[in-house]
Amino acid sequence: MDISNYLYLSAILFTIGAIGVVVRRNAIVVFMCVELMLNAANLAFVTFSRINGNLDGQVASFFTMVVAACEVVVGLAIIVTMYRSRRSASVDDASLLKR
Amino acid sequence: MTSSHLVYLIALPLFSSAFLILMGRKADKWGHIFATLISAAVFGVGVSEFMAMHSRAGDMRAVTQHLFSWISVGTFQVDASLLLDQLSICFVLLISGVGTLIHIYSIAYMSHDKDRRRFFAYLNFFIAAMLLLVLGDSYLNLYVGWEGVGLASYLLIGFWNQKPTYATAAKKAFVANRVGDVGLSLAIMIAFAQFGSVTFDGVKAGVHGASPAALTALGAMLLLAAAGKSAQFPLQSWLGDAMAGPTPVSALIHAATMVTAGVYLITRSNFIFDGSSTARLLVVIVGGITLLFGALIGTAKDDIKKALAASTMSQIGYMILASGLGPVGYAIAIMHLLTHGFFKAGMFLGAGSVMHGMDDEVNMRRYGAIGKVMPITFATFGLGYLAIIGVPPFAGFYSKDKIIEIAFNAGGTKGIILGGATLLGAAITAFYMTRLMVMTFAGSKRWDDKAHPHESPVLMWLPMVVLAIGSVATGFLFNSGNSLVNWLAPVLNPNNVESGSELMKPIVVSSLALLAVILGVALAVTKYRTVPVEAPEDVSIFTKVARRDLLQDAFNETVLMRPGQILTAGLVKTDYFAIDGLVRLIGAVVSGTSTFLRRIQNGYVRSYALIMVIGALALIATIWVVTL
Amino acid sequence: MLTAPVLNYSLLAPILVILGGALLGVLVEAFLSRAIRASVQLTISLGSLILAFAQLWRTHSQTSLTAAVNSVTIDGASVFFQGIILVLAFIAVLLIADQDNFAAQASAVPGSEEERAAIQSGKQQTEIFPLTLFAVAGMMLFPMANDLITLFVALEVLSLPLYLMAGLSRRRRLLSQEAALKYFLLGAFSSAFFLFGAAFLYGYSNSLTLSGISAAITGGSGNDIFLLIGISFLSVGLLFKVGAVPFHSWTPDVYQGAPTPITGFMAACTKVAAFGATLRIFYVGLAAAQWQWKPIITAIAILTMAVGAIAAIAQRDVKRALAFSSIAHAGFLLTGVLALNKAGLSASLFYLVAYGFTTLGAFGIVTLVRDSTGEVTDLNRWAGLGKKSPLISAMFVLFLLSFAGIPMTSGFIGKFSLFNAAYESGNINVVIVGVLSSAVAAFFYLRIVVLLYFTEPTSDTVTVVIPSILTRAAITVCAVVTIVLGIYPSLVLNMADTFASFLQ
Amino acid sequence: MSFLTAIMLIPLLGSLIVAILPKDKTKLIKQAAFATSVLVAAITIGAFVNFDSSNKADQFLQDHSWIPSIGADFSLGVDGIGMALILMAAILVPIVILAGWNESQSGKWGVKTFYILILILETMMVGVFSAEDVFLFYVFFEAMLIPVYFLIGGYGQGNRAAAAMKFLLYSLFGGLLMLAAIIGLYVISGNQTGHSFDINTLSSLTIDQSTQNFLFLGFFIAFAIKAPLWPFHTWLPDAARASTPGTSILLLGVLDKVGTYGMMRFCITLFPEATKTFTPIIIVLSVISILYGAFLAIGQKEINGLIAFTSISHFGFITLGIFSMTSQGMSGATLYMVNHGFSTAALFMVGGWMISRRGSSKIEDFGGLQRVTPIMAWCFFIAGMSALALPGLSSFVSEFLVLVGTFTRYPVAAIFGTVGIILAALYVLIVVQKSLHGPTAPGNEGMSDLNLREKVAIAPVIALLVLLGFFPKPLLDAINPAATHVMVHSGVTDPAPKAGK
Repeated sequence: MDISNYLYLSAILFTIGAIGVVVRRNAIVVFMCVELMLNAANLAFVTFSRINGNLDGQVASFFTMVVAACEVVVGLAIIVTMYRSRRSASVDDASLLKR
Repeated sequence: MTSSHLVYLIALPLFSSAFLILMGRKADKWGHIFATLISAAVFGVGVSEFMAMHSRAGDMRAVTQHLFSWISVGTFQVDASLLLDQLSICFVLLISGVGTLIHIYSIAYMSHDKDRRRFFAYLNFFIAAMLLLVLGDSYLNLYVGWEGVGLASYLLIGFWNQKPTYATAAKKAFVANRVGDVGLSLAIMIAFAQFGSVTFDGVKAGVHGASPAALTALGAMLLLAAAGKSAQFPLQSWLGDAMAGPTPVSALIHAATMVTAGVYLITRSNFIFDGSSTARLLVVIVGGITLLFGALIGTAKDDIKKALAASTMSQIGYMILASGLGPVGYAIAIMHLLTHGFFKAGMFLGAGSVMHGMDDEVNMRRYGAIGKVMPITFATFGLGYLAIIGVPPFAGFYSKDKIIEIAFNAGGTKGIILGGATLLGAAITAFYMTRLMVMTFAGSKRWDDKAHPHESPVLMWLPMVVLAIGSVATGFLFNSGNSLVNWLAPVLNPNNVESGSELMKPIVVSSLALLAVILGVALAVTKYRTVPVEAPEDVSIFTKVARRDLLQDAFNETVLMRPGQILTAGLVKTDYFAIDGLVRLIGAVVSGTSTFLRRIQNGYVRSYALIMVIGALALIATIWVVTL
Repeated sequence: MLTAPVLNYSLLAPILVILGGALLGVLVEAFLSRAIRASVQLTISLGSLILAFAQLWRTHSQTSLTAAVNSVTIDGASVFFQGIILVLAFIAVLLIADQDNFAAQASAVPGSEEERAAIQSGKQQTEIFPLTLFAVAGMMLFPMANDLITLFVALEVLSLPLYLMAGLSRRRRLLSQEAALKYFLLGAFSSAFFLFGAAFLYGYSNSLTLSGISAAITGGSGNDIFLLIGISFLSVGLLFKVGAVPFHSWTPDVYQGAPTPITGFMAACTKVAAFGATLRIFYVGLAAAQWQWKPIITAIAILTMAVGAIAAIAQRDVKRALAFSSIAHAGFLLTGVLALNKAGLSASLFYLVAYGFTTLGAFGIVTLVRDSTGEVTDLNRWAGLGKKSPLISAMFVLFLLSFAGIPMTSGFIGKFSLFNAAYESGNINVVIVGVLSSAVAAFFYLRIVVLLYFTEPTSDTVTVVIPSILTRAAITVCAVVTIVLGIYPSLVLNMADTFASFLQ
Repeated sequence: MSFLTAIMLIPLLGSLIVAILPKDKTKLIKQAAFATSVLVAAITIGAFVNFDSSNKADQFLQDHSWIPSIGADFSLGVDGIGMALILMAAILVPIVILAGWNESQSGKWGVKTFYILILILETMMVGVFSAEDVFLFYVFFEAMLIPVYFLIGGYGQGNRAAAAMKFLLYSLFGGLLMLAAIIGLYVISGNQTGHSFDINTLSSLTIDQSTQNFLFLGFFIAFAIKAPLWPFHTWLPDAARASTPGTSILLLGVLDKVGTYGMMRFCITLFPEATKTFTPIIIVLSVISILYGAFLAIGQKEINGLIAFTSISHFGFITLGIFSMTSQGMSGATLYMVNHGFSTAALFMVGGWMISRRGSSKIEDFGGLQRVTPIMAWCFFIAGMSALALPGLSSFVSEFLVLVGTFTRYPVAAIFGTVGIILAALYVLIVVQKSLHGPTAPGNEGMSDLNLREKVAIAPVIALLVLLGFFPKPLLDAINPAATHVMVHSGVTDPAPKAGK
């Protein structure tokens, strides 16, 4: 099977993620979509690593996972405080800052 | 030849006027005396210079005095230096002489005015400026005096400017003169562009190399200047209103001296006009038109001063016409200028004296039979009258006859037309002057009993007497042995051009002229045997028009004033709505965009994300386009 | 058989010191008693900043590609960037030290019993200090990172603390938290772009290092589609951080919501770090492909200058307005990126210094303008402040004039050298737009001046609190620097010239 | 210490002294400021006496390295033009202070700030006219806007904030265009002679036509806004209406001259080719300014606005003279700058006194002042006469030089310009008649005439108006070489007389 399909897949995943960020309201879901995009990038890294035949890409993907984990920590912290103070996780409710 | 005294002619009156103004009320007591003495002193200097000049040979007579370098930029070199030659000495004597007489007259005439000191300061300032005008050795120096006398005339016409109409008259005079000044400025510019010099000598030296077109342009501009200053057609309209000034002013400035500056300018620039027949033609046309124009107005005026003003206008028309006739004419023009200076000044003073007696009544219809109560005024005025209408052997006869004569001798149809015009003018002059005499001094008294006409004090009638003598004698004096013409010849007619053709013998001309005068007088006497106190309304359309100065003001208003006002108002709007409006529009657009940008910042994180996505896509798209 | 990587600790010392300080701060937060915590934290932060700066000074003349196995580059530029970040961070910490700005207990629900208790008992959590240090560490790493992984890590290390710090305001906590959320979501979103771009650059060049990428581009063997996706998405990440249009939308909201000292910190230091990285990436990594990206970056620069300047005019909130002005300045700085020459680099360096100080000063003053309920950022209520407290207003005007680039302030020299670089590199159109938008921006700054001085105070005008000694020091330093760099800029200009070099 | 340093430093020191004086000692503050300015004026006159007219090179040169890394130097020096303008500025400042002794009290921030601003402004005025370094020039050019901005906004009347803003934005806009041009010039110099801002180095560059045109426009628009030339003028009337007389005098009398000065010193010197290209347009704009300004002056209902528009007309004459590219035109224009400074000063001073006494600036509210306040009336009248360039007063010499110089190259323009003198007579005499003549208008009866301070303030101005009218030689001698130098540099010579002698 042609390896470039993995790239298409990652592209598709990335797009799905991006669309998700734009269309979904729930902060958690939005955040998950971001994670999806990160993983799309990971997939790309690994694929390229495979194509180019060196390990840098795979190393990169490990770093990404770690960083993503940290992001989850910070992100959830923020979202949870949001939720506690507003009793809602909808990003559209968080629109006091405007104009 | 140089002389070191010329500067006093200007400095003395200039500083005395400044002094009198700066002193303020402190000088009220003696200011008028001081000013008069200064003027007399100037006359003294003038006479001594004349004596000195007279004692020198013909070609040695001109003297100069270099004061300091005024403007020097590149080749544009103008020195403040003075030139006194046979031409200017005539003016110096006229100005300072008549000027002094009028100073004396004014002491009494203005005695009741609390601003008398200021009046005399102005008078001295005028003397200074007028002398600078005739003494400057370059057109630019002349220009300074030219505007100076304009200013003096403005100040003096508006001397009683608390009366709005008087203030307006003053402004009108200044503006009309400015129009003339445009001519003078442009003339100077042309002179510099053509000859690289603006001194009389420099221009004279260059004339031969210049193109006729240039000389014509130069002449035309000078004529425009002259028309402005000397109230010639089409810039004549201010002179009538200028009578708002105190009568001595009318006598000095608006009869004897300033208004004749135009004639001086043209005769002084003889070398230019000699070079361009077209320019000369323009001059005679203007002169001819004006002399009839003024005369016609004169026939309809009931205001004694305005009637005299109209006559001044017409008489200067004569001079201009004469000076337009080339070398033979210049001297004659000057002669008429001098004689006119005497008799017209005398008559204005007479008019002033009458007004003085009639507590400032100017309407001749309210005069009548004044001759009995004011014998001296009547006598002096009468002599002036005889002079102006040209009865031999009075002054006007010599000068005016000469003009008519050379006008006929101009040759061809031109000669016929000009001669006819001058002749007709003479007739009309006789008519309106007689009308004036009759309405004022003869007939039955028409003034109401409140007025107590009385002879004026000696300080007033003395100058009148002197001037009367002048208007009797000068003509004969100047004419005997062509003394004046020969005196002026080195300046005005260096290569002794003789009158070309001779259409008629002088004696014929004289008799024709006399005939015209007699006709005029007779007509007037019959017509004005009885004068209604109220000006009759059922008069010919011609009289109506003449009363309104032949519609000259109406013309100016409709053609110049109204459009000007409309233009101004329009431009003010343009400035606000168009030019500034454009700037405001830009501002509005920017702030509008700004508000829009604020709106799209709607606070929804998802739409921000959307904007980012779109941005990213745009990024890819463009790079793609560039890459492929 | 793997050999342990060799690290040149002496060259990495500055950043290590900061990280150490940060960890120490965490421990202090955990174990020290509340009473002395704040002061200890402050001491640690300032101390580690100073120490780090000393370390930097020690090694400022050295350069190395292999300080940490090719992953970071120590060269003139990186040293300078770290220097600026440290100094600005120092001043920012002085502002942050005014604890009154921060939530006593971020975890507590706004308006809850718990919170009130925390405030009354004066229990002030001070996690802000270690967070700041972590952010600083990330910022220092960002401009020196030489490979894509390090770039990404650094990006996250500087971002994550900022996300939290944005949410720590004591007053208007809802807004503050919202700012945090927006910043976080969009930030994560953009770093996803960044990472995806990184992946494709790797795929294109078979290398993670900038030099490798540059080599691949010159070699031209790779698949152009990969390169193009790589460049675009990487740029998205970077442009987001520098706040360039159309990736700027977060800026006004976050700047407004975050606690003002943090806003200042973000506006100044993040810009420096982000531009440091951007400049390095574009100068070192992507210069060879400039004919591909230059057009769009030019367009973005123009757009950014224009939108920033114009949008600022209609703002009613001081912090939002300053946010837009910072966007405009990002646009100006992008012209430095476009220049792609030494002049451009040194100009950017100088500009960042000038801009950083001015920005911190401006936000520092914003922290002082308050009423009973805390900071007042509504512009209309600033009316007539010039009467109340002339000195503060005068300083604010000074900063505004510097923003507007009026001569005799640092902003003018910065603008001049940037435009000069852009002109030299032939981007004249950018220069033209630059001057025009400066004119527009000037209008906005003047509007504030009018408000301060020529508008009569309204009834509910605000008061200016007496600044704490630290805040006063911070603002004064900024003002002095702004003037000195305006009148005698050589001090920094020469330095910028000497340091303006990237090691390939 | 060279003259220029002294002239620049003393006002600065003066402002410091004023700054440390106690706030409430207003009298002392005023005296200190006045003393400083008088001292400066004295030194400047000394400098003018020591100025060597025979030498066309710039003088009192001094050069200190300032920003070596970009090659900007703090280098000063003046040619005759700069010297004349500095002289005017230095003489005007003390007069302004004396004339507007109480202006500062009306202001928002009290007396102190006012005089600090004025003195700082004086320093910058000297700097802008003596900068030998384009960068330095630009710095002064822009920086001097700030004090003026606060002088208008802080001490003016009416909607001063808006007027100040308008003034500043216009100038900034122009300035920024100029900045772009300066950068362009700087880059070019970098390619040719090595980076430099030195005016002499820059004027020796060879720049291709199209670039020249752009750079020229960059400079020219900035200067045309400052000057102000039609259609960039609309900021001026607003500013003049809103600011105090003193500020107006400094603004119209001195600051705006930076525009015309810059046209000579920078536009023409740096871009001779482009100058040739644009001259026709500029000539037309100048003529429009002359007539347009005059007409709008006639249409004004309010004294300050009237003076502002007369100035626009006069600036038209100045630019006309400059771009006539004849020695008469250029020297005349420079002399015009000086004379206009004084005559506008006279107008604004007296106008200001009239307005403050009457409490209204509407012309229709005045009348018959000649009898109520004769001295003030005289001063106003003389100022008006110099505004219409009456021969014997200084402005005549300059105006006529401009016209005669223009005529030798552009007769038509000169003719239109000459028509302007009729309009000048109108706009002056109309206001003179309305305010000084006629019956005393209601509200004018009790007006007090000039007091001693005011007399002392106006006397030197009027004296200068008359003196320079009859004896402009010293100034002209200083100016001529510089003007000729400009022409020689851009390779033009006066047209020769058409008819040889």
